Amino acid sequence: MYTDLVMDHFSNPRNVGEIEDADGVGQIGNPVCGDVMRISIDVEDDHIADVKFKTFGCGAAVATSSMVTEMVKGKTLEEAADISNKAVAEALGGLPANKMHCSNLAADALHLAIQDYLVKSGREGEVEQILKALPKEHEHSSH
Amino acid sequence: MYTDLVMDHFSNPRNVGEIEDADGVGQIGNPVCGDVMRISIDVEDDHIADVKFKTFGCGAAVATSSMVTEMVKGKTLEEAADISNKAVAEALGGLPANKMHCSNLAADALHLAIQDYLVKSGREGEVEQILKALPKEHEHSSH
Amino acid sequence: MKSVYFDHAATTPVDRRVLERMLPFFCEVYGNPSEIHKQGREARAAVDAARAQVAAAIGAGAKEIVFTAGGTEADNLALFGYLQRFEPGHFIIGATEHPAVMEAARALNRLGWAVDFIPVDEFGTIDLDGYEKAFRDDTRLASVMFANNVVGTIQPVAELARIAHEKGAVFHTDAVQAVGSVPVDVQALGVDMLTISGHKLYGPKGIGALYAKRGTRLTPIIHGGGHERRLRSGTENVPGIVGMGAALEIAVAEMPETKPRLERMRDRMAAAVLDSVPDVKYLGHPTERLPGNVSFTVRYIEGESMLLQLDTHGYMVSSGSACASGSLEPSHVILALGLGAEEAHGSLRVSLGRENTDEEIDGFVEVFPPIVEKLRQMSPLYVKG
Amino acid sequence: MKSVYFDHAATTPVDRRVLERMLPFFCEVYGNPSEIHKQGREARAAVDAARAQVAAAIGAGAKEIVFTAGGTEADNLALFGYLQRFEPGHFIIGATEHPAVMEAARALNRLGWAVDFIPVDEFGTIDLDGYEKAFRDDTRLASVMFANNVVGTIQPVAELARIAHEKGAVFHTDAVQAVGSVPVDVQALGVDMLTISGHKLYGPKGIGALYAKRGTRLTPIIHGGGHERRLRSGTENVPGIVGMGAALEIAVAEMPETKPRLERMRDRMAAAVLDSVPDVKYLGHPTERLPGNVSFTVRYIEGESMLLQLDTHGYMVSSGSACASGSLEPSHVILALGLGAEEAHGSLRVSLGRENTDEEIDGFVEVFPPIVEKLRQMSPLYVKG
Ligand SMILES: Cc1ncc(COP(=O)(O)O)c(C=O)c1O
Ligand SMILES: Cc1ncc(COP(=O)(O)O)c(C=O)c1O
Repeated sequence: MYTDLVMDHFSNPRNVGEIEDADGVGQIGNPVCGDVMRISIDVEDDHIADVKFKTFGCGAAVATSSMVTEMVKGKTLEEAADISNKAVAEALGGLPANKMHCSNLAADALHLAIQDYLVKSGREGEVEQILKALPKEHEHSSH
Repeated sequence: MYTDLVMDHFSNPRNVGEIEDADGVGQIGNPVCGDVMRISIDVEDDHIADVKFKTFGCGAAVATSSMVTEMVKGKTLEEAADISNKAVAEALGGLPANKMHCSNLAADALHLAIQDYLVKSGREGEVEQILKALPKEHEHSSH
Repeated sequence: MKSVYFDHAATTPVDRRVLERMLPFFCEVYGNPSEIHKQGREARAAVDAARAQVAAAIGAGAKEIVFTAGGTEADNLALFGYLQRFEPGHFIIGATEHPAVMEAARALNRLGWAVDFIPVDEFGTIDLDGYEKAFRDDTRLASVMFANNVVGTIQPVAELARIAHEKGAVFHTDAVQAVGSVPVDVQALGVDMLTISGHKLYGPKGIGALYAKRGTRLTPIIHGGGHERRLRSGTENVPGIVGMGAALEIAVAEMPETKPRLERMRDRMAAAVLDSVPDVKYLGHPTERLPGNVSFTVRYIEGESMLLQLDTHGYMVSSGSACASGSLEPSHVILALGLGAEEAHGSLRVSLGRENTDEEIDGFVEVFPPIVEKLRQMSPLYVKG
Repeated sequence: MKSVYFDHAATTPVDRRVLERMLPFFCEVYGNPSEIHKQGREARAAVDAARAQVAAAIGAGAKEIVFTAGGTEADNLALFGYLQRFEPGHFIIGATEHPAVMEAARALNRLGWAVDFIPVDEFGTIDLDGYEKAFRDDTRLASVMFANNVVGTIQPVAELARIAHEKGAVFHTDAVQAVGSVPVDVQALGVDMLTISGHKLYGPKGIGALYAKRGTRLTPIIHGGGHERRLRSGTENVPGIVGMGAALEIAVAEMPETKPRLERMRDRMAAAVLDSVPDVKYLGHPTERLPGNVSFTVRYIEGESMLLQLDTHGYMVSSGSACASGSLEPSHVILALGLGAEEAHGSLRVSLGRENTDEEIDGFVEVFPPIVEKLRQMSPLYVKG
């Protein structure tokens, strides 16, 4: 059901952990739904200098989290903001249909982390411009 | 589904044929039902001196016809009249349940032959006494 | 004694190549396809592959195949599954349908559905005119079998489907006897649903499939874990599914060789029987019939007794006789052709399969006439002409 | 890498002895049991013999066994087949029933039947008081599973059947997980109907049976040729039936050895897991449980990810987690025990089978704690205490 790449990211997840005193932290999901993802970032010169994740969830949740951290490292905030959940799934070679909704939210967590950074660093005004499609909190809990 | 004895009587039926100028002839069933049995008898000294059958029907119909001719040869009319369809089936080691009704009428045909003999030989008055349970014609067509 | 199996319309042996492909799925790859561990994933992959094989064999998409436990269940799923989504209205079936469709129709009738049974002509071909006229405003579905199991007649399925669609109904065909024997392409036929059974095409018993065209909405008749895209719950019969996929693949691949050979043998046998036994009537359509079906009725004698005599000589055939079928009614199929009950009782079906040989046919043609003669001598209905 | 199958509650490998007994019925004795020629009679004899084996294994009469395509179909036949003879009224099922009963119940509910779901206590045992009180004047049937497939809890079936009868209802039990693992005697239990599935007891997939006590009147859910005493039409799955008979015979014969051994292994494994991993809760009843079921929930981490990690180490288990089941809801069984959704997501089911060894348990107990630790390190919910 999972591609080899998904299983690789699941078995050897990249960038696990939490950045202490991170510049931005985003969390999405809740334990009732079975998926919680937390992504923390450090930002330097509008680039993602470091990124780490912690995830409670199934194989897809872990793999998408790991993948998004790989995809985003070194990117500008704008580039990072353009990465969609769909793009993460595609980078993993696809996900089973039933995992596309609830377990594929890592990009959303990232976007929330970017938002958190912008707010914390007094750039609240730029949120809408950089993050075109900000996830609604718990948007997946309705599934 | 059939016992070996049924198959033996079916494959090597005893007393097949028609007695010319028989003393009595009995026929039961009709082609629509799928079973027709005709039994002809010669009677000497109130004993069945000869008996033959012709049957259109399934394996059970043929075997019961053959068996009843064997059972009845040399018997007195009263003894012959006492042979029931059930007794014929038992003598064959049993019949499949779905063959008990329509295909197990050879004794009835025999009884009709005895009745025919009694009527033809002017002993109509004895019919009820000798043949306690005379079959109704086509009694099985209601099945 | 030699043993000649001439009853392929009842069921076929499993092809040894099919069994070989099934074998790993009993004791080695035995996982439940719903599980996500290695065993489960391997079982799922096998089911997916077989689904693709079945789909390819009839020109369908893999998502249009629902595996069931056999042809009967697939027929029931088609009729109940489609109709039960509506308030009771009207539907149409052929007069010579298999009991799987016939009895499902009767059960729906008891639930308030009106049903018309469309008559057939003397060859078993559906009365197209009567069919077209039977449609009503509330006709939801028409179901007419592809090929008859008793007399082998093949129906003009594409035409029947076209008419049903014109009338706003969906069209189902029970193709249990056809798939694997004659070309079946759901696209070309334009049918909405089509029934297949594994054990009629050298696959295993206990497995079948319903093709349901994309967009054909069905409700399940068996509820549970939501297998088969929620249409048929129950742990997948993995070896059965694998076997059915393999069997269909082989049947379709070999059809260019098998079909003409069986047709030739069929016609030769029919001619020989009609030639050597008087008072025999060939049943079904002279040309539009299944490649292996030789069906006829023998006057003055009864089917089961012929069948048993043939069996003692090593030839295994079937009969539409009431006795042989275990019911007390003669075959509704043969009566539908316009034959009388007595004639129906004398029917015999020889159904050839791909392992049969010309020698076996010669053997049959040799033993059959004396059997008929012996039984006729025993019959009170027979008066030698 | 070694490969250890610990998912016997999902399905079992076919026992090689069972496969041996099935093999002749694919390519050699392949007849349709409805036919009266030699092939047909031999197939019929095999079906009869298997029916007697199944009946004997549960203390039933051969005529009380209806073969189906599996446990799901048998459950559906019990509920629909019994209830649909009546005008819609009321029936009762347990809160932790398998989807086969649960979804059949929901479908009946949509047809107008009222249904009560009886809660269970923290161990999964049905609330006897609530059960008894749920009966109404128009309660026709109660269905409570013999043993739960997720947490293994065994219900007081005889008591439940007695109460149902007292209340004038019939009693069905889904014994899919029980038959072959623990003694099941329909006489002693006093049940009216009981469901069995072949692939849970080292028999093949795609075969099951419903025990229906003499006199229990049912209507079919699959209509057709009238097989199985008119209760379940469709050509009999002869190899499947033979396999199920053989498998049950073996399972019952070996139970005196298998059951205590599995119970010992189960308890040892449960103790070891609880001992070596903090924040783990054992699920199900401490003693009244299936011999091979070790079920627990691990806090802070999710079931599928444990399952996949175990799989990469060669251990195949199952999970009641929403992710693993392909649905988005956590297992209704675990929620019914009173656990929260988060805990339900972290559930794991190890189900031991007769080929498992003590070494395999040792291996599991060794690899499991570091897997939990690794996943917890990755979990945002976990704060090391
Ligand atoms: C035309 C037709 N439909 C349906 C069936 C039923 O299929 P199955 O035996 O797989 O249930 C059969 C054969 O029995 C058949 O010949
Ligand atoms: C308790 C229970 N009932 C019913 C079933 C369904 O049986 P089957 O898979 O044979 O349809 C299962 C297993 O899937 C089960 O564990």
